[in-house]
Amino acid sequence: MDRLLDPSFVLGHMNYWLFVVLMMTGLYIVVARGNLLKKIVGLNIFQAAVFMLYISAGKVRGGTAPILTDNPGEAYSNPLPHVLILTAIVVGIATTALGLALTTRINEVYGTIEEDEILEIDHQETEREVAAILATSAQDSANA
Amino acid sequence: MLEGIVQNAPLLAIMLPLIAAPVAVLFGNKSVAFYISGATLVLSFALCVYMALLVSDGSILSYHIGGWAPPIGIEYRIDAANAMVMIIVSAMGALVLPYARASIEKEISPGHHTMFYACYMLCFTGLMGVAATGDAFNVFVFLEISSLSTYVLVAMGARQDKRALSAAYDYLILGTVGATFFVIGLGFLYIATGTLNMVDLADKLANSPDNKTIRAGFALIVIGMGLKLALFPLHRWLPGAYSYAPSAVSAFLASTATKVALYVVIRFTFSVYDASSGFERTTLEYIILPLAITAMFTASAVAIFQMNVKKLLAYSSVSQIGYMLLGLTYLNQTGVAASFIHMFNHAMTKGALFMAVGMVVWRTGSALLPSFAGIGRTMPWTAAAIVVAGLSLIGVPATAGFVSKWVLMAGAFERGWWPVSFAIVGSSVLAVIYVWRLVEVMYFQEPKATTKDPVREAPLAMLVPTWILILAIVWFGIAANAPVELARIAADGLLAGGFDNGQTVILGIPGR
Amino acid sequence: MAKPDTKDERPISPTGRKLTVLEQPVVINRMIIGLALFCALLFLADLAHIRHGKFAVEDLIGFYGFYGFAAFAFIIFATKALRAVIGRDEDYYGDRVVDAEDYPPTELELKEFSDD
Amino acid sequence: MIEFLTALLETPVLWFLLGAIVLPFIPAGTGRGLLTLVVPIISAWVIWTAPQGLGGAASLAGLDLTLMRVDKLSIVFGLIFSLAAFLAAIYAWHLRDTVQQVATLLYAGTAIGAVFAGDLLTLFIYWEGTALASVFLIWARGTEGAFHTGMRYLIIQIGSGVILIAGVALHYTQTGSIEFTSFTGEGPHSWGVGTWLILLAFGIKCAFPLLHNWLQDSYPAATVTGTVVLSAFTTKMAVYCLARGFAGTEFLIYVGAIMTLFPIFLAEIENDLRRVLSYSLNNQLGFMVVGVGVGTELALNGTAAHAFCHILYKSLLFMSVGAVLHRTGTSKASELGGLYRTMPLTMVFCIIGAASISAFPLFSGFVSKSLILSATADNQYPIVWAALVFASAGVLSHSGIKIPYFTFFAHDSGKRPAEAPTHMLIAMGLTAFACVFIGVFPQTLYALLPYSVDYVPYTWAHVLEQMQLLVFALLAFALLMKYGFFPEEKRGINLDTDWSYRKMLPAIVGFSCQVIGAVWSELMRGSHAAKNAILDLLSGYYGPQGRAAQVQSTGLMVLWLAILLGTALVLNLVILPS
Repeated sequence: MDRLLDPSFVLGHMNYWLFVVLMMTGLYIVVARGNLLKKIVGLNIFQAAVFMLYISAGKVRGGTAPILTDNPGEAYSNPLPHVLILTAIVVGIATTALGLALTTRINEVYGTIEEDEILEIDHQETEREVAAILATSAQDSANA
Repeated sequence: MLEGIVQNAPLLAIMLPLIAAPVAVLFGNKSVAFYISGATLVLSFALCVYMALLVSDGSILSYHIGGWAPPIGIEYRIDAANAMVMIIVSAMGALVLPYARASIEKEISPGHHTMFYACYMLCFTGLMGVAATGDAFNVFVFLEISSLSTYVLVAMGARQDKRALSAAYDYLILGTVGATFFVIGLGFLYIATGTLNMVDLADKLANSPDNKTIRAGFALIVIGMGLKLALFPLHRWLPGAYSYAPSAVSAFLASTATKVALYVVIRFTFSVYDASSGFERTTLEYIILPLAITAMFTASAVAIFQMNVKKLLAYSSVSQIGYMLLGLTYLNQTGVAASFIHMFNHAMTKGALFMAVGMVVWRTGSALLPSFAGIGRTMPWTAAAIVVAGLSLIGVPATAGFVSKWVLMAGAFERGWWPVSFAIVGSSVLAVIYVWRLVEVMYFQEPKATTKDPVREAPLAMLVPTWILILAIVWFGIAANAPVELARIAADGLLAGGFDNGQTVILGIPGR
Repeated sequence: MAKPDTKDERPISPTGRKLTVLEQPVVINRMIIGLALFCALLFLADLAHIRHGKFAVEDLIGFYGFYGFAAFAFIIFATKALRAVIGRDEDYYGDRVVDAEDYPPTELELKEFSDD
Repeated sequence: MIEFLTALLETPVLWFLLGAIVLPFIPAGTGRGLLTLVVPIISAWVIWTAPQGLGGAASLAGLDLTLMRVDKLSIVFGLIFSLAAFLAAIYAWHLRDTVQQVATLLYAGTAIGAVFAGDLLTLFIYWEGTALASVFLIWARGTEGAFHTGMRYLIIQIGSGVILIAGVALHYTQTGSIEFTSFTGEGPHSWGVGTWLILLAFGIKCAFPLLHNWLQDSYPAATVTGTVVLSAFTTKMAVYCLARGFAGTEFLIYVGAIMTLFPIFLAEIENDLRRVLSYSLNNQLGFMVVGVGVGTELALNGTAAHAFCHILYKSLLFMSVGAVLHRTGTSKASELGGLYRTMPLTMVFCIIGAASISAFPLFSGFVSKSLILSATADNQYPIVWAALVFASAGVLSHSGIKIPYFTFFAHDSGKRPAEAPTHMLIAMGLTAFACVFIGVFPQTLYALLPYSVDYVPYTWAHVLEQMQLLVFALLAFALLMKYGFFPEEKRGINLDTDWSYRKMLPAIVGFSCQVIGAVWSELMRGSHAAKNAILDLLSGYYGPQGRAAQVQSTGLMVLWLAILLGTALVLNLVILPS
């Protein structure tokens, strides 16, 4: 515990604190917000946190961008996380795009993008189906 | 030519559908798209069978992408475990495709058919890639390829039922959060070891002292994947997605998607980490085991009361996933083999069931229980298929389901966990009830008189793939040796610490 | 179980002598094959006419055959498990019980077979 | 007293009583044997010539008794009981035991008396009579084990009688009548406690599930001849009473279906062949109870016909196993095998009995069981029907195959017993003939049945169905046997409900009685609503609208994800030491 009070430890792990804060922010939005669009925004923040985690882990102190220079002694950051995150960003964009498209379709069909209202509509639909089945089966047994 | 194909089998099996997908879209004709995807999927299946034969003696195929040797290059690494998963995926992919062609005629608007085939192939690529790759980050990428196309496929059910849209949206949010957890776990591993190649990871983890980064990574990976495989309290996306998706999509996803996610968990637990002791073991015994058993009962109980047959089957899937996870937690050869055999058998069983139910939907327009009334008379082959697959779901002897439950029980006894066998039997009794509900409606109720056309047997294009699966269920229920053997080899390989045992055959362009 | 003496010279009845062929493995196999053929015949006989049973399942071809086969097999497998659970030694309830004691021979006419 | 005697004069029971009184004064041997043969013949003649309607009126303490109520239902049971007594007498020709012979006559007489009883008090008297007379057939074995078994048997049988008289008394106070007619009325919800008690008493003697175990406990403990006698009367008397009193009570269908099912499994693993037959008896009773529950004319005909055939073939099976016991001293499957070498005739008769109980076409079981099965199917009880067909395959497994196979074939036990004595062979031969005769000429049996019969058992479809069921099951047997899946016969017993009062009860008597009593009264208070409440509760939680199945907001699901992850992390990082 005393380590957490040590300012050099706290500041030295700045990137991780940032990651944790961003991640929790994103996750909180996904959990707490009912608006489908806001959920997607939350998801984006959440993913951005992960990107930060990777990129910052690849940073080498005093290193430059990983581009070949004439200086053989040049220190540069680890390029692999950048590449990985490039892929992850593409995935994130695709997810966002798809999520937005789905939200649009939901808005067309349901007439709302508030989750509780959509749930209520779904719920009523199921209720209607079940009630119809129960009614016919009750009728059948009455006939028999 | 042939030499080239054989040398590049692991790559071709995955990349052919990936390349074919945009090609199909470019042609823009649904028939062309169907034939292109048919050709690629069948070829992919053939390559998988070929690779399975190669690895069935315990050896390992290692394919170096672009000739770059691992750990720097990306590697596809195939042993008995992935071969089995790839066979499941490619066989189901090839079988569902002709079924889908007939099925989507009624379920998806004609303009989207080409897109359907493209998404189907992308989903297939993703699942195959996850199974084949030996690179941890690659797993994530392929997983997202399959997931993104799955969301689209599920949403295509909106023409039938608008709830497909909200189901797809839910799946998207949850799937993304799960995958992101998984990626965070990978990040921790990368920070701790500096590598992402699974063999290299396993090596470095074995030689590094226990630390909290590695532990947290494990929890993130297992729970993140737990969502994708519908681990019990994280299963809520599954019933909606499977019941409102088009029938063909339900059949394909139910038999493959969760299995592949389960494979990833098994791979990371046994190959990358060493599950035989320590915190991995504790996580399995204190978190996964109770959840698996709860799933077996709660999900079955929910299935009993469902009015929508697709939903019933979906909840049954959740409970069956409990069985697979259960085998995993035994941490012995029989248990892990049981997981694999059940994966295999349940893929056939649930695939056949969803396909048969899809045929009823095709004829009656609804998956609700009343539309099954009397189909024992009007659709005898479909009804018989449901009965046989239902028996397999229960685990009746002479069906595939019996074999896996038998091995699962044997594993429990071997582990000394005999009370678990009561859970297996008890949950099977619940399965008897929900299957019986179907049988009762199909055979002992009179067909409902409808104003529409009289209900007839489904077209052959749907019936034949279903019955191929039914025959396979019976075949593998009687001649169970082949899958059991392969599963045992896979389990041996996994329990021996993963990737490093066995003779390695290197494929691909050598050099560099 | 007492191992039978292969050189058993004790007399047996003429009818019994004729029936000993039934113990030859070849004959047993032939009987099983014959039985299987008979099953096939019965199955095919089902195709010969269209039945209208009281339940739809009865109309499935070979339903009774498969049901009989499955029921029998199920019973055997289930009982094997059942025995493991409820099987006990003969003297489980003590040695003064019918199962553990011999039948008193006074009332019986225990007799070996003889030729005359 | 005089009134009673004159009333008895009209009944066949009189002759059994006279026979039982005279018998001890005749020297053991041919004379006695003839007496035991003649009495059932006279009885059958009395029954055959008796005028239909009520007779044998007497009164006791102001209650009017009817000792002889003759109608077609009682005639068919009276005749088969007489026939069974006759065949058992031939089988027991060698017997020199006065006690057993007297007991047999009294037992058969009281059972026949119960069948013709027109009122509940008379029924009760004969009801207890069968219990008292029959227990001597168990005690006659003369071992300590048999004595204990007999005591258990007696307690339960007498207990059934006590419950019956309590029920009769309540019934009388409620209705003012002791006439023995149908109690069914408007169904179980209209019954008083008295009616329930009467049903319970019948149920005990009919070996209802969980009340059944006295049967399997006691019958294998009786003497060689005693078991043959026991198998015929008590349970069929109870079936008759159910058919008379509770025909058309729907839940009996399910009780019967369960009765056909559970003994199959227990019979299959039982080593003592006479106990196997006792379980099989229980299973056959199930078919009859189903017939009673369906309660249509066809079903009641089926019950009567099945009781008739069943007494014959079950006697035949008990006779053949008894003959083996008589010659070898054991009836345990693990000790037997290969006896066809020296007992070929017994083997043939045993196989005829096995074929009859398995209901092969041309044997008696086929023409009687099909009445019940089609009654079930006619009234659309799919589950029950499926259970009965399943049970039919099960009958083949334990009675049709296990009995003859493990006795006369299977592994040679090395035993070379002599063929059964001549009188036993005659008894078995006559019984076997009756089984085949009824199977070939069913109309002769159908003519005796309570209602007119227009049922044709030998249709192409029906024969084919039955042959398929049986022959495929035989094939399953052959294959399982060949590949070693068949459970081997080994010495040992199996637990049944008697465990509860032979092991558990002695251990926890006393204190626990109070606990059980308290719980029971609590349960009874809410029993009407309990079933529905439980179902509602379950579907409320698991149903399509229930909490376990409801679609939830993604937020909640993500929260679950986070909770699970948190648990895993806490477990791994905090709880587990590094």
